[in-house]
Amino acid sequence: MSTTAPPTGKARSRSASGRAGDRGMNRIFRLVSTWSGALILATLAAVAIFLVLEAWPAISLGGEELGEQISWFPEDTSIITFVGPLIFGTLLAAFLALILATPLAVGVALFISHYAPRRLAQALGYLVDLLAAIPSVVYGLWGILAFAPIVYPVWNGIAETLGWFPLFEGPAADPPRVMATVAVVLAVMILPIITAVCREVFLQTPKLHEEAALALGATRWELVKTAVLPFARSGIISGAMLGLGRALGETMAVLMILSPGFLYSFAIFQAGQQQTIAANIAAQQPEAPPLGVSALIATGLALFVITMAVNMAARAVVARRKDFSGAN
Amino acid sequence: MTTTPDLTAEQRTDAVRTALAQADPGRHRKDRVMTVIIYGAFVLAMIPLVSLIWTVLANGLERFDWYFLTVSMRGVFGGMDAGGIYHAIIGTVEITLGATLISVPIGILTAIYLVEYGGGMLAKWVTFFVDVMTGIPSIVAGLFALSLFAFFFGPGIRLGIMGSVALAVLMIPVVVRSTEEMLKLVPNELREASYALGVPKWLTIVKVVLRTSVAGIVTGVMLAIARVIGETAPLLLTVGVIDSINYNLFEGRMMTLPVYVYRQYSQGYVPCNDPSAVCIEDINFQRAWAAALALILIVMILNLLARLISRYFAPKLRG
Amino acid sequence: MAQRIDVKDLDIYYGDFLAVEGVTMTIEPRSVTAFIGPSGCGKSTFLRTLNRMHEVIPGTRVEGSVEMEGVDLYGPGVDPVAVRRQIGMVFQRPNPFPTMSIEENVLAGVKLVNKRISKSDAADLVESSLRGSNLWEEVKDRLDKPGAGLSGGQQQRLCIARAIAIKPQVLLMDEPCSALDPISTLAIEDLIAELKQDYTIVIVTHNMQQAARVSDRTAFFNIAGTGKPGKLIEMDDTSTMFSSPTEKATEDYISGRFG
Amino acid sequence: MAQRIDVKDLDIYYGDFLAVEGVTMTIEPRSVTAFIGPSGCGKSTFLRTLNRMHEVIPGTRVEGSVEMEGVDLYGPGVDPVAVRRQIGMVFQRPNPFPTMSIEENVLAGVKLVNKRISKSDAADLVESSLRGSNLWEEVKDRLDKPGAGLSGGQQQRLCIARAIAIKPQVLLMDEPCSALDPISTLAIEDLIAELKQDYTIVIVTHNMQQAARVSDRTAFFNIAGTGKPGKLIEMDDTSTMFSSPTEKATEDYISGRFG
Amino acid sequence: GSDDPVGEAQAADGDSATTEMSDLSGQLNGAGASSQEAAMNAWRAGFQGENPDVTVNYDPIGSGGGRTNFIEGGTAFAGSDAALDDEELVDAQARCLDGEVIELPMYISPIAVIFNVEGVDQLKLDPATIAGIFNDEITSWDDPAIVDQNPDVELPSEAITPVHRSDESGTTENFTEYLEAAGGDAWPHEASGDWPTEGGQSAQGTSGVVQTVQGGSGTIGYADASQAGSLGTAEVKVGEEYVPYSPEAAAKIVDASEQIEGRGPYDHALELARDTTESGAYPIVLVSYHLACATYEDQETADLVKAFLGYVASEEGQEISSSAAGSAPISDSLRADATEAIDAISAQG
Ligand SMILES: Nc1ncnc2c1ncn2[C@@H]1O[C@H](COP(=O)(O)OP(=O)(O)OP(=O)(O)O)[C@@H](O)[C@H]1O
Ligand SMILES: Nc1ncnc2c1ncn2[C@@H]1O[C@H](COP(=O)(O)OP(=O)(O)OP(=O)(O)O)[C@@H](O)[C@H]1O
Ligand SMILES: [Mg+2]
Ligand SMILES: [Mg+2]
Repeated sequence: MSTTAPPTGKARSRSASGRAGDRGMNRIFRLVSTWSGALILATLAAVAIFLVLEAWPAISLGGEELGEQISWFPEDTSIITFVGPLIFGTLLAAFLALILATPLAVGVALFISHYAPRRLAQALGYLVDLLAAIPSVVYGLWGILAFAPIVYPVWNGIAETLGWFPLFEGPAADPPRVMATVAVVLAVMILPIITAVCREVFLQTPKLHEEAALALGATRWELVKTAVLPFARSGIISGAMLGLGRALGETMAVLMILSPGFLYSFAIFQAGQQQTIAANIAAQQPEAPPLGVSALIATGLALFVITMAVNMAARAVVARRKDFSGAN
Repeated sequence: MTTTPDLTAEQRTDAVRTALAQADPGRHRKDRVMTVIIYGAFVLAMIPLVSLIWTVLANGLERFDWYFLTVSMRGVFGGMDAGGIYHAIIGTVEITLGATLISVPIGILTAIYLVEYGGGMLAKWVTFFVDVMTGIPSIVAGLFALSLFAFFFGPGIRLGIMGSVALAVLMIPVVVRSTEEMLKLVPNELREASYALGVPKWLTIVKVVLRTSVAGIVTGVMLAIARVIGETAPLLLTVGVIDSINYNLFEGRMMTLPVYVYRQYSQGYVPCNDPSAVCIEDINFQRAWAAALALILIVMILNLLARLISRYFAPKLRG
Repeated sequence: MAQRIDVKDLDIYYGDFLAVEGVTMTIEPRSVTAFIGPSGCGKSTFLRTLNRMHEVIPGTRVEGSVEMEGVDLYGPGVDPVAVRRQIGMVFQRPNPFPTMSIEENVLAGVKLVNKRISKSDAADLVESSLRGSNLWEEVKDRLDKPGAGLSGGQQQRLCIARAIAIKPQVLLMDEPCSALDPISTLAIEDLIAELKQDYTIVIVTHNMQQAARVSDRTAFFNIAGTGKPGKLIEMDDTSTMFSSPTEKATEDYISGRFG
Repeated sequence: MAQRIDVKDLDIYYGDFLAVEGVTMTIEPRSVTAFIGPSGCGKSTFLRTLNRMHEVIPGTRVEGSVEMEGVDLYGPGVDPVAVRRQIGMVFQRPNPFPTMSIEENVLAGVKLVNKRISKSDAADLVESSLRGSNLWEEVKDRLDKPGAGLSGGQQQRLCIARAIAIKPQVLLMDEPCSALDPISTLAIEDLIAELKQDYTIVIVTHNMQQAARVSDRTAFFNIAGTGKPGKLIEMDDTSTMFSSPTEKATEDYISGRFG
Repeated sequence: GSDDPVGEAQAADGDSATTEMSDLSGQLNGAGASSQEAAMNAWRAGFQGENPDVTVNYDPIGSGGGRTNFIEGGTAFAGSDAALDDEELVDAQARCLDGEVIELPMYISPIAVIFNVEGVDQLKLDPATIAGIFNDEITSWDDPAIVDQNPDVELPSEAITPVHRSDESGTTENFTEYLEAAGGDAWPHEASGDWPTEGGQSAQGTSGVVQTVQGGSGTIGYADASQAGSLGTAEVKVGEEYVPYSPEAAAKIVDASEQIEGRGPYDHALELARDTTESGAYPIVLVSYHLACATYEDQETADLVKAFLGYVASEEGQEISSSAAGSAPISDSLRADATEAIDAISAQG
């Protein structure tokens, strides 16, 4: 190394200020990355503005006019009453999928992280990651061509025995192009996603805390209950939210499977009861007149807002017990 | 446990023995029940997933051959025993690559901003809106790209790059999120070590922070790619449909695998009225399954690639 | 409330790797036994076999016997979960459960067995355990605050309170002070001196002065080189060990002339 | 190759919180200065202001002056990056760059700032730095192996080699041995004794014996209570400090009777 | 990769003379009705076979999208299951440089009433019964209304599950137009591209409907006949007889229909005579149009559109779509009209 330090401080401090070039690069780098962040805001603003602008004609017009110009727009209603059942259907599908998938995903993730032999666990980890990346159109294809054809007897059985419960009201539709089928396919689709997140978090449980639990004489399940699950709580929630987000926005699988309807109906075994926003956009957009597209985009705006709200709610839940979180 | 000190040795031994025997059958039963439940959850979850893979394999392998991978659909119609997905593979690869080139620099730089520079109001907003952005339904992203390009280039425009833009909107938040996580995992100690060596901040970020986390970032990017490579709805809107090969992202329509799968599925059965010609009634379904298989394989290869790359770059802890 | 442990010819393996070889020793009740020795000689490994925590790591196994009052801990019919309730453990880095309050942390072990412990019993137990670990005065006003919010030394005492709340016979401590500052260390050392009235205590330490200060008996472990198994070199009363050890290696190590 | 540091009336803030108040001291070249004091009294904080590492944490600032041979390190026109090249630092936990080999780690300070260096110069620098940190013999056959694969003590010496490879004037060490076993500690202490021939060395330690062993001068910091600022209580030749300190607090702390 | 999946042999199979003659090149983009997709695939393949340097693209984005795109100038031609309405016609004329708009019913396809009832492979239905079934008035297969018409068939006492299209479509529009015209009181709804009743089974696209009918039991639906596959198809009562669907029968009703007047010389929008009683005509048909301009801005587009539509209207073109998509070839008189319109296509100035 040739740069020996100059003997006096004066000279050194001059050489120090001579490094302005580095400062320049530092500045440029900082600005570029800040701009990138700002660009994201701009993009999002653009998307939001675009959504509002395009949806505006439908939002501002009265229901009568919409009904006149759009054949599928229910008459004598406003855009709100139009989008209501769609929001209902979207939430129903997504929450059913979430309720089915989350416990299972937690179980599978626990199996991989704490129960399975290590070799097997690693292979399973790969498998789950892979499944998480399978395109939704494939899930749709599987759902309609492989799953739906065999599931009718099951739905029928449930509808006949538990039909008194609103959710399971019969008669079950045959073919079962119904919400229950959609929910299962969506659950299968988001299961690997939630599992992947949960598994990561479970694996990150500090050894320290696991050993603390074991040293207190915990069985394996008690170890999971005292050390792993509390630590992973916020991780499980964000995994579930990721899954929920995908379920909310899923288009193709719903489009291919569901017999849509526009009712506030809990009957998940009956056809023609509910529809989701995303699938409805995909279904109606091709034939829609300009005002129809506008109405569809208004529903897209609603979906956007829902997802945002769900995200914020999840954040609030995670933040509330921050003091007790394992993240520090 | 109460043992009075003045017990004989045998009594103490017995006391210890009872204490050490399975003290609480209730807890053990619960433990076993939970074990069974967790194994059960695993098996239950694997049934549909294995069935999915099995179905795709069983239905897709029939048509999945070299010919299918290397020809387009130009001139193929009806029940002809011909046609392939080369054009769709090209489209998928190029459009996804385009999306990656757009979203990865923005995503990584934003994550750098959030982790290394952030802290102010802007950072809070960016974090929040990146979350919001994860919630953009894919079809809305498609509509957005469509009207963006229509605004500049007139209506009816269909370009591969439009699909890239739509996918990039979906990809950016995923990239930001995963990169952010990875950057946060880099211990502060390494940054301090670098600063203490008189390395300026930007070089510390580039050569220490990014270098240390590159494995995780690559994995995150690959997973983001895998996430969007299967998008159908936005591409249907923006890229159009074509059955010839088009290598140019900036001119003309392109085909992509998910759209191909969906279109083939939509065309359904073929009428085979002419007994003299070769006509396969369910050719469209066969092609759909085979293309789905190809799509899964591409995703799988990407996954494996991500693992290899991340293993190659991963911090090495053993000599 | 304190029991004797006899170890005979214990070999400890990680997979195929023999980490500790042929340890025979007796740990007296109501006394403090210190393990000293260079890094990697197997002190922690050996300590963890005393309450079968060792088994938590996959692929490990032991040969030989560890008997508590004549009952082999590795014998048939012995439940490792029960063993760990009899023989508590405190770790190098304080590890209170981050999701629990101070009170919940103390009760964590008790709640596993006795879910329906009455409010007043619980409160009594919390108080007695925290008093036992000399922490009561410092935290009695904030029992519902997260345990992770305490200082390092307080956290470590909380972990000790948690360990003694399940009323074990024996308390194992693996370098309980090495992450703490001198003042906290002093507090823990005082605590150990008190605890030995009721418990059999085994402590691993790197700090010779600490071993000299707190322990009644000292065991010196050594290792011939990497890849070789660790061995028990010598065990004796602490005063004897530090004044006139039998083995040359012990003397070298204690006087800092090691290696 | 070694410079004197004069600190005058230094106040150090984390945001609004005054962490260290009114420190005035002189650090002599070619000597070892030890900082001792209870946890939280601001030893690390003060140490980090000596090479402006303090500034890395957002919201921090200092008042007063830190002069190296008469030049205020916080004066206008002084680039913190350049300061850190003159005043190196070694941390509590060894932190070699995990993506780099041993050799690359040593050269990190040179290579990371985009300096080009010829192969043979690099090899010479690696050897001299590793020799300087007493690590050469142990690693010369595996320079291309990952640095993180070394033992803790070796890693710490690697970090020292890395710090001295950029030929700083001063070397700051924040509890360099607290994560190490006694043998590695001994090796580092020996190394410090050698390094002081060429460098001004400042070391923070919790271990009084260590301070007594390695340092020429000792500074004792104390803190009146949580939320209060840390202060320099007393600074003197190490032998004086340990035999007859002026302040009562110093004596209490050193004799372990603190608190 | 290869853009010639069919291989040389297939190209040589065609008329080698035209292959040599062709000097057309370029790209032609169209979009619109997905009902035409199969036929369009065949036309494009055939046309590209004769003109190897030409690429014709067709986005099956739906009729509405096709019309919108065409009007906005995004595509050179469009496929649409419905003729332009008056408002659109004005816009389209503007898009055609204030020239004439060409609308040609090039794709005529019967809509089959498909059913899947175990043990039943023949079914005769009159319009009122069809309307009753699809309006959920007739709910069981052994309803007297059905049994009376099918004395030879053993009908189970199974519930009827009618299946309709869930998306707005030309198929639905044509089907409901038929029900409105022929169903009488049994069909109280207006004709519309969107299914008028709530609930019930429905599916996206023709293939979705076919699959739904196939996947259930006791199901009945309507779909482009070409995709009916192995499903049973009902014979529909016209006048006094029951007519099974066939391309020829479908073509008959088109010939029996009148063109809408006053829409320009090249505009062959039809008013279909759904309630025809003409013998042998199959009344439930889908007529899908090709929309183009008589005047284009540039020569290349004009040439390509002209050549392509010429091919579609040609006997060869109609034959190939008939075999690939099961459509009815257009009649010679319609072809004469079409040729006149196509010949008028030219570039501006
Ligand atoms: N999980 C493990 N798998 C394999 N080998 C291990 C494992 N843990 C420790 N070892 C090996 O066992 C030997 C003894 O390690 P142990 O941690 O018991 O030493 P120690 O005396 O506690 O050291 P220290 O003073 O550093 O804590 C070492 O060679 C170590 O490498
Ligand atoms: N990043 C920070 N932000 C705010 N306050 C801090 C920060 N780091 C340290 N402090 C506070 O500054 C004071 C001095 O801390 P410092 O780490 O310098 O003490 P120390 O003497 O090095 O202690 P130890 O011996 O535990 O290392 C403490 O009150 C501490 O809480
Ligand atoms: Mg240890
Ligand atoms: Mg410190």
